[in-house]
Amino acid sequence: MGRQAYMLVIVTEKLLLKQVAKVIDAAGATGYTVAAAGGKGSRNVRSSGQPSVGDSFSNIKIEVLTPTKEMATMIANKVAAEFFEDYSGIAYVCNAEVLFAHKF
Amino acid sequence: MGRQAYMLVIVTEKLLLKQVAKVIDAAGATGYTVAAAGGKGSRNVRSSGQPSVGDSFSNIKIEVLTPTKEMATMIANKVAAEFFEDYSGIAYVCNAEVLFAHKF
Amino acid sequence: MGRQAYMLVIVTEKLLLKQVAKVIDAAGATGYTVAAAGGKGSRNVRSSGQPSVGDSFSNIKIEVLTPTKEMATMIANKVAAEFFEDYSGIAYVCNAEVLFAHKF
Amino acid sequence: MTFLSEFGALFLDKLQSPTLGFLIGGMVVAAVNSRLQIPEAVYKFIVFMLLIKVGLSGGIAIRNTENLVEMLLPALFATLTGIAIVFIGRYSLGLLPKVKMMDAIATAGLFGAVSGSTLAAALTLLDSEEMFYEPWAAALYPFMDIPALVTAIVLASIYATKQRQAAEARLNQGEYFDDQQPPQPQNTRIKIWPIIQDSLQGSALSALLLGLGLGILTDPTSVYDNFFNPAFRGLLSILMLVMGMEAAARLGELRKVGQWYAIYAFIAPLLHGFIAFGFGMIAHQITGFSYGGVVILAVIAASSSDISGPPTLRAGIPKANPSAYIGSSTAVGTPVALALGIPLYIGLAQTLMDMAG
Amino acid sequence: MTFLSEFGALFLDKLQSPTLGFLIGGMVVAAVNSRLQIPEAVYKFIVFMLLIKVGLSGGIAIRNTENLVEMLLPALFATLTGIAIVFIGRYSLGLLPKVKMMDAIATAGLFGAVSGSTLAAALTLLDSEEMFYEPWAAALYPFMDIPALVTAIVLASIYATKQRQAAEARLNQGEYFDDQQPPQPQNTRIKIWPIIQDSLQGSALSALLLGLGLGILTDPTSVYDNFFNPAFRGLLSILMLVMGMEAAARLGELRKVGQWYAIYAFIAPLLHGFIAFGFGMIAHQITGFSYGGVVILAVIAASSSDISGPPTLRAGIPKANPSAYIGSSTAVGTPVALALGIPLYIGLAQTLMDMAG
Amino acid sequence: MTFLSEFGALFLDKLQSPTLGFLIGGMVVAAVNSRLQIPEAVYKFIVFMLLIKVGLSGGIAIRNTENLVEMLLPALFATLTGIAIVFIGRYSLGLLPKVKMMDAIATAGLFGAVSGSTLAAALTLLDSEEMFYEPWAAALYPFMDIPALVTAIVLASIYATKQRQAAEARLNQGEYFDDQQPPQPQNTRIKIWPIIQDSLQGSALSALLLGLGLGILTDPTSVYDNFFNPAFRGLLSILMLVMGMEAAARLGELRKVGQWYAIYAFIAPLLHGFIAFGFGMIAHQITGFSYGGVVILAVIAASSSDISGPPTLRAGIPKANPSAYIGSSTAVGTPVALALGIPLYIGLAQTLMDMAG
Ligand SMILES: Nc1ncnc2c1ncn2[C@@H]1O[C@H](COP(=O)(O)O)[C@@H](O)[C@H]1O
Ligand SMILES: Nc1ncnc2c1ncn2[C@@H]1O[C@H](COP(=O)(O)O)[C@@H](O)[C@H]1O
Ligand SMILES: Nc1ncnc2c1ncn2[C@@H]1O[C@H](COP(=O)(O)O)[C@@H](O)[C@H]1O
Ligand code: NA
Ligand code: NA
Ligand code: NA
Repeated sequence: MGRQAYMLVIVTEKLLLKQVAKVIDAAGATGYTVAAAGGKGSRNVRSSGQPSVGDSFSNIKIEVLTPTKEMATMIANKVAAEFFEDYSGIAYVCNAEVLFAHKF
Repeated sequence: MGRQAYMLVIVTEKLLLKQVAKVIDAAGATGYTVAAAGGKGSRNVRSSGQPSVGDSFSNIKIEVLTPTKEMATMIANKVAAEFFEDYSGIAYVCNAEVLFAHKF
Repeated sequence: MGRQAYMLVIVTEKLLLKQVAKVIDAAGATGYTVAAAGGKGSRNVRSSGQPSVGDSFSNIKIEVLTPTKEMATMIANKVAAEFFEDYSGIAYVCNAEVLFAHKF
Repeated sequence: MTFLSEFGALFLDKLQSPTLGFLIGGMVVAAVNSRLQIPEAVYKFIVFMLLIKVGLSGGIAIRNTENLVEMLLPALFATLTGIAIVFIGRYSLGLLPKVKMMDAIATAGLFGAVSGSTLAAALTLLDSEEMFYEPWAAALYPFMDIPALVTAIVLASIYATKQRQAAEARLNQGEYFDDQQPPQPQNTRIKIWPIIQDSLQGSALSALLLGLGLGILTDPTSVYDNFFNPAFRGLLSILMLVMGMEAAARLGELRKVGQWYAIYAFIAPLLHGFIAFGFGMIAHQITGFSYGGVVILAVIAASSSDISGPPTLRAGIPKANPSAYIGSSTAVGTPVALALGIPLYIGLAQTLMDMAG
Repeated sequence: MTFLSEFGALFLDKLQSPTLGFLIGGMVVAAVNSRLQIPEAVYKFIVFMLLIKVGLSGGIAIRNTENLVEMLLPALFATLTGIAIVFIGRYSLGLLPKVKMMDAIATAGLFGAVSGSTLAAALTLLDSEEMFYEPWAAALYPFMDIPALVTAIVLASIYATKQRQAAEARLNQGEYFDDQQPPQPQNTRIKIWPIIQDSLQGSALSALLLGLGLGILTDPTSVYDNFFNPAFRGLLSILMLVMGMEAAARLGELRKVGQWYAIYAFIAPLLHGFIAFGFGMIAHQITGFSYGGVVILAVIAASSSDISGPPTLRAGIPKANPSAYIGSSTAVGTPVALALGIPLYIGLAQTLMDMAG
Repeated sequence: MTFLSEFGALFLDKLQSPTLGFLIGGMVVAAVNSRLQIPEAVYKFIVFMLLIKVGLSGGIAIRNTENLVEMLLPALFATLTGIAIVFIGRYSLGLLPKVKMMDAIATAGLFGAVSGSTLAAALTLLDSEEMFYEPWAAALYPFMDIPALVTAIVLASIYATKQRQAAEARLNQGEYFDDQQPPQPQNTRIKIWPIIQDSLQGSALSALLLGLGLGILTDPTSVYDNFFNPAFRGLLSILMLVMGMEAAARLGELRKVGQWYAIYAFIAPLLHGFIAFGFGMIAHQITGFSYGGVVILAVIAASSSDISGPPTLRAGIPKANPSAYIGSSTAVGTPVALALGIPLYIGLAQTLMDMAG
């Protein structure tokens, strides 16, 4: 009933939020959702620079619903090329069906 | 091995948490999970009314696992009809397989 | 284009983070992502012991991308067996496609 | 014209208070895109501390001496002012071109409601000017805040109903589209008590009333003198910083909703303050309401709600665009009330006092 | 009966402290569903400030004069009380109908453990009553807290093992179901040191011990006098507000787990306090332990842990329902200890002092 | 050798300050795996409070008397020191085996940049020693901080370009792989203004400059005296606690990146402080820069940035491993600057003062 879509998920360092958002906007996505996240990955030997004694997460998780898989992979490609050499991060995509959106 | 299920995701304004939760309960879902989220969408010209200088997110992301797609779409329909004309929000659904739950 | 993967999601009590992380590491997963979450489930009659007047969530949501479904179910099995009798929690799995990861 | 010259001097003098310095400092900080942040937990706690202190000091004073009957007339005037502000907004801002009625009503509601921080800033200045005011004067807050919010929500609901009826009338003359149900006649009698309750449950009013209750019923003088009172000015200065940062951050939003809002937001606080000042002077003549009390009445009229008002309106007038009312209030209305309103009314009151003898 | 009448007067007098006002104010705020919140970050920080202050003041005093040998007997009594409380709970609450043994043991453990906030409230009242107490008296905290938690976890483990063995015995007499493995005999010797370690690592005890250490080893008098001490009462009043809010919010949970918990939670704090008061008076006779010290011993017995206890028990007795023990302690036990216990023991001690001369 | 013996006595005396006690207390707390936490919101607010206070006190003093021309020479020396520190690091640490040049440059940048908390600790000690310093001395902060960060980012960029060119040269001699494009000659002229802007927008520097501006332009004396100043020492002690906890928590990270970083992090702060001390003494001879000012210059050189520096470097030198520079600075560099550096430079200055008569 809804519209077939792809949910691209990018987990990366907090610092990159604004720059990743720019890539997403440029790709023509209608929006994105961000949440604070922590995590462990291969780069975890690297410090995030956040105070470790504090109680906050140092990653962000960005979710973008895209109408085509091409748009999702394009965003992921650009983000990976620009940032993932130097910063920690992961990108994956799931199938989804958008039931309601103000614009999609 | 697990049980086929549908994961309905609703991202909307914080203010609506209680009311959306009521819709979910009324639909007979066994539970839901909530997280703080930020985001950008078509309505973003609208302020959420949260202090923007603060460091907090003004959206919530609600996830509901439902046994049937009908239940998921019913919840989404009700929430969209009641709130999405006046409040920002998006609803989508993914396939999932519940491996363990105290009640599902 | 990416690599087929499974996203295992575990929502459970904050208290268990370290122990669940150990199970995940032991299973050979390359990493995991954690976020604060609230929620309602069948066990909700049980208090989480967090101050309820505060504004924080008392659950955590852990996401693990695994290359095989076996690994996902194995982690879920272990976590459920060790903890879900006494603590509240749910585990489900979705299909995903990993587009970029430093190690997967 | 000694009146004007004396008033001018007093007004300029008030403009140099450090409180204003922090407000403007906050604007500058946000304008240069600094990453300086006051964490939300700290901000919320500071608001709590200020409002419970205002409540406590009122409560302690009431407990000790007061004849609360004196409060009746000013409270009545506060209520009238709160209601009047909303009607004024609805029939001025609301009728302007490109302004949606719903947005106008919500904006007027927010300007009718009261800001605890602006009230706190006024009390600080009154104290340092050593102007007397009735200790219960701060308790006028809810008497203006709640009627304004209720009036706005009721007016919006009436307007929505009329719109719907007009639409129905039009539809009934035409035909229905295939897949469209005829609109159900909705019998939405608006309930007023839940709106009042929601206002009272808001964090700002709760803190104020809690302090008032504790001040009247227990004897918190020692903890007040050693903790709540000494921290007051310092915390207020930090809150002013936050409000300055907010104001600058919201300017963009205000720009999007159009210039009429900016004009309204500049004029309305001063006008509302003068209306209340007038009412206050009537009470002064009749019951001897103090000049300081008159200033407080004027300031709560000039202020617009920053904490409890927005969510109440978001829920109560869901069709109104929050960018319109929050932008107007935060980016222009509050700075005007703080920077111009407070010095204005104090200067005016002092001039009148001097002339009166 | 001059004893009773004098005690009655003193008790009533203590009931009017502003600390209690904030506690009850918090209950009212939560009961009327106010959205007032003290942010969690602020709450955690206040707890830290109170406990490090208690530690510092003890440490500074110890550094200056104390003969710590005096502490041995009260510390022993604290330990005995902590252990006794758990056994009392296991053999009273635990045997009641509809009460699960695991829940009862965990509840008794929490009531045996100590609340830093209740201790802080008692110290404030002792100070304003100008009752002398040994500066190391607050350091009795861990001597009761840790043994109570350890005892509860050990008792729970023993009970679980017995249950398992009984089940096995029953099974061995019958036959196995097809798909069911015979239960493995689990050799779970419970380790005590990790429980002690976990308690010491808790945020409340860490802050107290940190303050104690800093007070003994460095000379923080100036920062203590200018910062930690002056803020104490004010921060405590805010903490009391939070505890009142918590109590009202948890009432529903308590209701769900049944009335026996409510009855236990009302009686137990007072009973535990009297037991410790008795032990304290013995120490008073033998080593001259002060009346103020006796009150402190009674209060830490009456109090139940609010910060470190719950997570320790959640991990240590996973089968116990946290709603049972947290509901009992927060909704009833802590308000009773604060509102009745503290005035009771101080009044009693003052009466005894007066009679003694 | 009266110089050495006098200096030794003064140095030992400074080592016993309570500030250090809290630093070491924090290390112990983290080392024993305590769950004690200072919430991040509180930590951020404390940093804000300390830096705005440092700014305000400087601003107020400048407003009242100062001849800012005196500041020119020390400001120049601060800038020179900041730049020199980065070059020293690049040509010492950077050339050591197993140390990556990028990591070394970033580490040197962080050690060249300034820590507001270390500065605040030094000011406290100077005040309690009643050593005079120019009120604008704290304003030397950005004159060292920004040049150090800019130099580090520029050096890193130059190094990266050279590396790329070398790689290209090698490639041009050989052949291309099939699927590999010849690398595009990148014309990346590094822009300096955005780095400066980014530094100024950081929360630490913003707070300092905001305080300075408010102090110079408005008259915040009353709020300074009643709020910002009295809280200073207490808040500083809590910040020291956090820094101690951080240091212990980062030790593991430092261990992973190798021992050279530990050695650099131990020696560099003291060395940098001596270099700046020398420059300061030159200014003392030429323009009469005070001994207290010399100490401040030395301390900001010895300190390494803990708040604004790391994110600036993470963005500016993305190829550098943050564990290397943050580990070095937080786990060793900052404790050394606080515990050894400050007492050292104050002791030295006092000895020189005594000898000078
Ligand atoms: N297998 C995985 N499953 C889920 N999240 C992961 C996984 N691997 C990495 N991540 C997330 O991606 C972030 C960056 O990973 P990395 O770049 O490998 O350090 C980690 O901090 C995790 O939050
Ligand atoms: N394409 C999208 N992908 C992910 N999240 C979205 C998308 N569009 C909107 N959202 C989320 O839904 C919220 C409301 O969207 P809207 O109603 O369009 O303003 C936004 O704040 C985002 O968090
Ligand atoms: N149907 C559901 N959909 C989404 N999340 C759920 C659902 N049921 C339970 N949960 C989550 O799992 C947690 C534990 O569930 P339970 O063990 O049933 O109390 C809850 O607090 C929710 O966050
Ligand atoms: Na108003
Ligand atoms: Na106890
Ligand atoms: Na430096």
